[in-house]
Amino acid sequence: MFEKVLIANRGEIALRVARACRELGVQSVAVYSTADAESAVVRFADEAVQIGPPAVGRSYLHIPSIIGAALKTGADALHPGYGFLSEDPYFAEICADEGITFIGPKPDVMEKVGDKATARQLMSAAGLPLLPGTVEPVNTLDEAHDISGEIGYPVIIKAVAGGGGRGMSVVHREEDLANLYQTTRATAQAVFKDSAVYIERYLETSRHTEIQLVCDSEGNGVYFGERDCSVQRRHQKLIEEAPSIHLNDDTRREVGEAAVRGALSVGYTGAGTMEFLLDLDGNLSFMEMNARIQVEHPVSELVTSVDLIQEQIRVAAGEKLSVTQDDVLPLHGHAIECRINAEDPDRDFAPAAGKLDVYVPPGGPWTRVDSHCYPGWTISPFYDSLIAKLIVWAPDRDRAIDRMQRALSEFQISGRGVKTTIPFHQRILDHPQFRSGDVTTDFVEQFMSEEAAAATAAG
Amino acid sequence: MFEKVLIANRGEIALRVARACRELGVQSVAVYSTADAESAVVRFADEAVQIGPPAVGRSYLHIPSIIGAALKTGADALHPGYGFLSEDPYFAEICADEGITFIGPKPDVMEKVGDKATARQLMSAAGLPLLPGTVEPVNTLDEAHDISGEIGYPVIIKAVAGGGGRGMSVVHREEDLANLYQTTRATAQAVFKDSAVYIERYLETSRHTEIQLVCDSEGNGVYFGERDCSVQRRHQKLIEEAPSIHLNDDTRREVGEAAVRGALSVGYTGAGTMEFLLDLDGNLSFMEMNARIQVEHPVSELVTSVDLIQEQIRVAAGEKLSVTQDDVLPLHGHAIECRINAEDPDRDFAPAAGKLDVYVPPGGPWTRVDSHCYPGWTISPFYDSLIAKLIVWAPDRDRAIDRMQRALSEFQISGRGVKTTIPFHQRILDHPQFRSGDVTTDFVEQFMSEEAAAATAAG
Amino acid sequence: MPEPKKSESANQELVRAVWEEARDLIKRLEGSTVQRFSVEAGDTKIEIERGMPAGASMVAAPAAAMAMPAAEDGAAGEPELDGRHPIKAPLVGTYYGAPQPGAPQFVQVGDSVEEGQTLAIVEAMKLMNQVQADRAGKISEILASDGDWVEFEQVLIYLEAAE
Amino acid sequence: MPEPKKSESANQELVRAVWEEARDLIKRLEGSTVQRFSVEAGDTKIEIERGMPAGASMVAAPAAAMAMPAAEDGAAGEPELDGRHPIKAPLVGTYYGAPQPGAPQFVQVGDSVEEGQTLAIVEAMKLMNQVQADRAGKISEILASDGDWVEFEQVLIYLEAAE
Repeated sequence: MFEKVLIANRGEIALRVARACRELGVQSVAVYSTADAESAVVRFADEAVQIGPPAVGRSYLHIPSIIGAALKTGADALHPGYGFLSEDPYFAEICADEGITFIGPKPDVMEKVGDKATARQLMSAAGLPLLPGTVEPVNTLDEAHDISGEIGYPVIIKAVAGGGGRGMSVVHREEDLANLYQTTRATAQAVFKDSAVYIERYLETSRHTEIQLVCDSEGNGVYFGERDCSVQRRHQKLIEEAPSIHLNDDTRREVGEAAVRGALSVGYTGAGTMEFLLDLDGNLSFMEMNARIQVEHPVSELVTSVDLIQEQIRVAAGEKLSVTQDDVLPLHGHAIECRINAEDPDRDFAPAAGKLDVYVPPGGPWTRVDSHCYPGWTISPFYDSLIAKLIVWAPDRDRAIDRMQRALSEFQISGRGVKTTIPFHQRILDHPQFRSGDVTTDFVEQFMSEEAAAATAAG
Repeated sequence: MFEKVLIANRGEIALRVARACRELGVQSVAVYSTADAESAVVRFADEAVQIGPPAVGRSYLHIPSIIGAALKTGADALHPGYGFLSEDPYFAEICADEGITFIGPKPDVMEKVGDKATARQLMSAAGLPLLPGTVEPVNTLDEAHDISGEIGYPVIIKAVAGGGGRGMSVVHREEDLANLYQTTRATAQAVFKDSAVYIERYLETSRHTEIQLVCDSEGNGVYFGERDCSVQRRHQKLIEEAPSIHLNDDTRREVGEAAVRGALSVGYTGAGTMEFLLDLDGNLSFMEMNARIQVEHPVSELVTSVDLIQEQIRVAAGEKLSVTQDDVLPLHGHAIECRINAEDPDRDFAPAAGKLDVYVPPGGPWTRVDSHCYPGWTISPFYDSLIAKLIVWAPDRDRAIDRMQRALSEFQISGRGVKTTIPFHQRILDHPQFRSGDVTTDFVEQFMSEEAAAATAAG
Repeated sequence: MPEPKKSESANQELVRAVWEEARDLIKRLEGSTVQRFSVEAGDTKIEIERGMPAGASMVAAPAAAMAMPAAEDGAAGEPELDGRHPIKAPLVGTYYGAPQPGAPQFVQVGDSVEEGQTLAIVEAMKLMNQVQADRAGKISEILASDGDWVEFEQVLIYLEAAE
Repeated sequence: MPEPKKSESANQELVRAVWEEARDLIKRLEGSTVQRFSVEAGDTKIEIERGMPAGASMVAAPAAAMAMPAAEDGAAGEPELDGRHPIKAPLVGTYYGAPQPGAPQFVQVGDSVEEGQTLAIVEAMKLMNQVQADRAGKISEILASDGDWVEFEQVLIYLEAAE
């Protein structure tokens, strides 16, 4: 096992990793910008190094400072968390060069799976289902015409280098293809410095379903069931749950095994997620792979009883996975996560950060709060607006919703200028369609227009 | 199910019950003394009634005021929590007379199991193992001599009406019997208004092991495994865990089934606990039954995945137990609870109450905090010194201890004059004997004298 | 939670000056009933909190002396708004202004009453708890009516000083 | 968290008076660098906290102007203890007082330096970052030595005003 792990991140995930280190008996090193000098992880970690000013370009994204901190403290491993440098092959390579174990896949593997087109090729080769479309970039308009014709409209043109909903256009009619093909390439070139695009069938409506997996360096892989993350606003996840009530045990095993096979086929090591779209007929299509731990990992932990961060650190240290596939299946009960953000739902989710004069998290049975906040902490405008991840577990989905409503009802957060998404979460959880579980990725949009309509009607 | 439940208690358990009500969709009514006007449950419950001054005799123990509050608010049921009126058959009877469902056993049953001698008779009849000794009160010194002779010294003389370690004397040599027999009776008469005593073998050292059970009104009973509560100081539990590593599955089933049989044999309904002593040869002996939910119930919840408070409310409402014996066995993983009190371990655990200027509970994976505290709350000298119950779960005992240490290390509590037992818990968890699990009820005493000795040696 | 970093962030002289004024401010509060006081001006907030015996700090204003003792709730005295004196419920129960149904009310607004005179009854579980005047005065207002459920320390009646 | 129950617990006049003094107190702090200030006298505590733009309120004092821009951390100015001016590390790395091993140190205690003059180097991943004087002055103290690991904004050198 490692002696000392440097955590190249901030906020709740930095604290989450530091907690895992403490429980494993591993020393932890926090790095922080001047804006985070009073942060929870700085207080909790065994050591802390100030690496730069608030601007991420000179702190959490500034490789020399982070490597410097690792060398200064003699850390033998580095956990990147999510975001920031977590999926940067170049950074992973530098860690290797400096003799620091990067807790994640090998740089070359990370690069492969990070490239959408390559990932699609590899995973389709490994037997994962894809949407009808190309796995190769589409380089000419004629090609685009032929392919779109074959697939059948609507189709979606996606930048190979894109992500998070950026660099994609939906084409409903053939006559729009030429124009959208050109503009998408142009945008891709401008935004991602890479004009390559591919084309696939566009699903009007579907569910975001993702498989969590962990592979060790001995070629063992285990999938930890799936998460449904269909409650999104502009591709930002708001509520995640595990398991998905739309997968039966057979489908789960099928896609889970395929996902592990795919990951092992490219020599993947560490924790990763395979994203799928689940259409209304129950067909899964592979979208992309995320080569990092994800924000929503706790719901998978609660239904599998496995600490995924500890597992991630173990396998990075060259240890064997501590569990087998049979240990984690069948999934145990139901877990839901709400992401509580410092945003004002009534003002189009505008950031509403500030000092938290009051911060009283919920407690009690099967109620988990992953947060870096405490009374007096200031949610800084320099970084994301996540205040807390509120996660509950219950024997079934209905009781999990009831428990989440209870927990949300006791969460007290206030401060000058601070607004949270708690009321929005409460209204979504109250919605009969959410209760029924029949939620697709366009649910939040519908929900918001329903509310807008009701508001107008009301007055 | 009930419409509205009045919670005749305060502190963490009142909040625990209110949370369960909210999750069940049942309205909750808090009652509070003027000292608790700002308490968490008063804020959280659907209604709150001020019933009296801080002194418990005129508030939480004042039956007319509590009944008055129930009638005022139209509550159809009442949850007594633990302590206060929770085991008062007279109070349970009054509730019945007023048409309020008391969430607990019927008054006559409560009375039976509340009387130690009767309980011992009933449970031995039901096949529960007892220590060698009398089940009948011992009314003359001659009797005492004969019985003690049979049992063999050392023996213990216990007041029938006693409890919590009061009203008992250990007799090591026959020549001490006469004196101790008389004084124990005298004390019992003085303290409990009942001089009846019984005599049984005294175990120099043993483990406190208790079986949690719930019975519904249809004659179904389920045991939820056992708890080891051997880490006690002067009969006050400090750390509890589930399961006990000293029971194997067969013994667990045997004693569990016997406990349920015993409870059903007296028509017991609701949640209850059977206390046993486990000697070093693995023999269990029934001690007494507690006809209430207990402080340490969360550890049983976490290893059985059942919400015992909800179960308690369900069966009181006439519903069937929501789980069968097979659902809760085998026990899942390991759970530990530390009771964090506002006491100064360095000053013989003297109360160290006051205003909590800083209160930041731990969070993260499998970390549960049951507490009524928040920043600015004042631990009042009028009531017990419990600040929080910190409970963790892990797949096995070792990892549960590691997790508890992590959680304790991040718990921040401070205020003028406030001290907590956190450092004491940390030192106990660090002790190799605790880690090994070989802990008996005299462990804390040994531990403290070890520390005292070390301190003297040091300086 | 972090201690103010005086050394770093404070101009020592200024701090000394402010300290002086702060002490004056505190003195003015001595002996007063103010427990907590706060002012905000723009971005600045000033807050004054005065300690009390732990148990009491959460305690509401005390009950007026009653047929039942109220001593042990040890709260601080409470201001008598516009000079009126509150008579409060000694426990949770049902309010009655008369000894029994149909009987005349104990008192009417405008009546002068002696210290110790019975003003009403609060019934809890068939127990009739007399509510007595803890001082002489004139009934200025009766807030409860027969059959009302009342909480502990709920104000039932206001007295004003007799001419 | 609970709002002060003025109506119940405060003597209105007194409050008004205290309020006035409090405002004076606040005015005295305007324009000063005091962010948080507290006094305790016996059981009474008075605390003054002044708001700042969110991001900044947690931010430590800024780095002195450096070869690398430090502007965007937008913190408040910091006091110059006994008039000395700190020169701080522009990033995490290894400190060198000389251009290369064996070469003479850039500066010695007592040297007078010009604004923009190189005083030291902080090396991070083979990158040599010059640490320059952001004002003219005299080297009063050098706190780091060759090979030291330094944090961002760690004070390396103190300047004093040149005669």
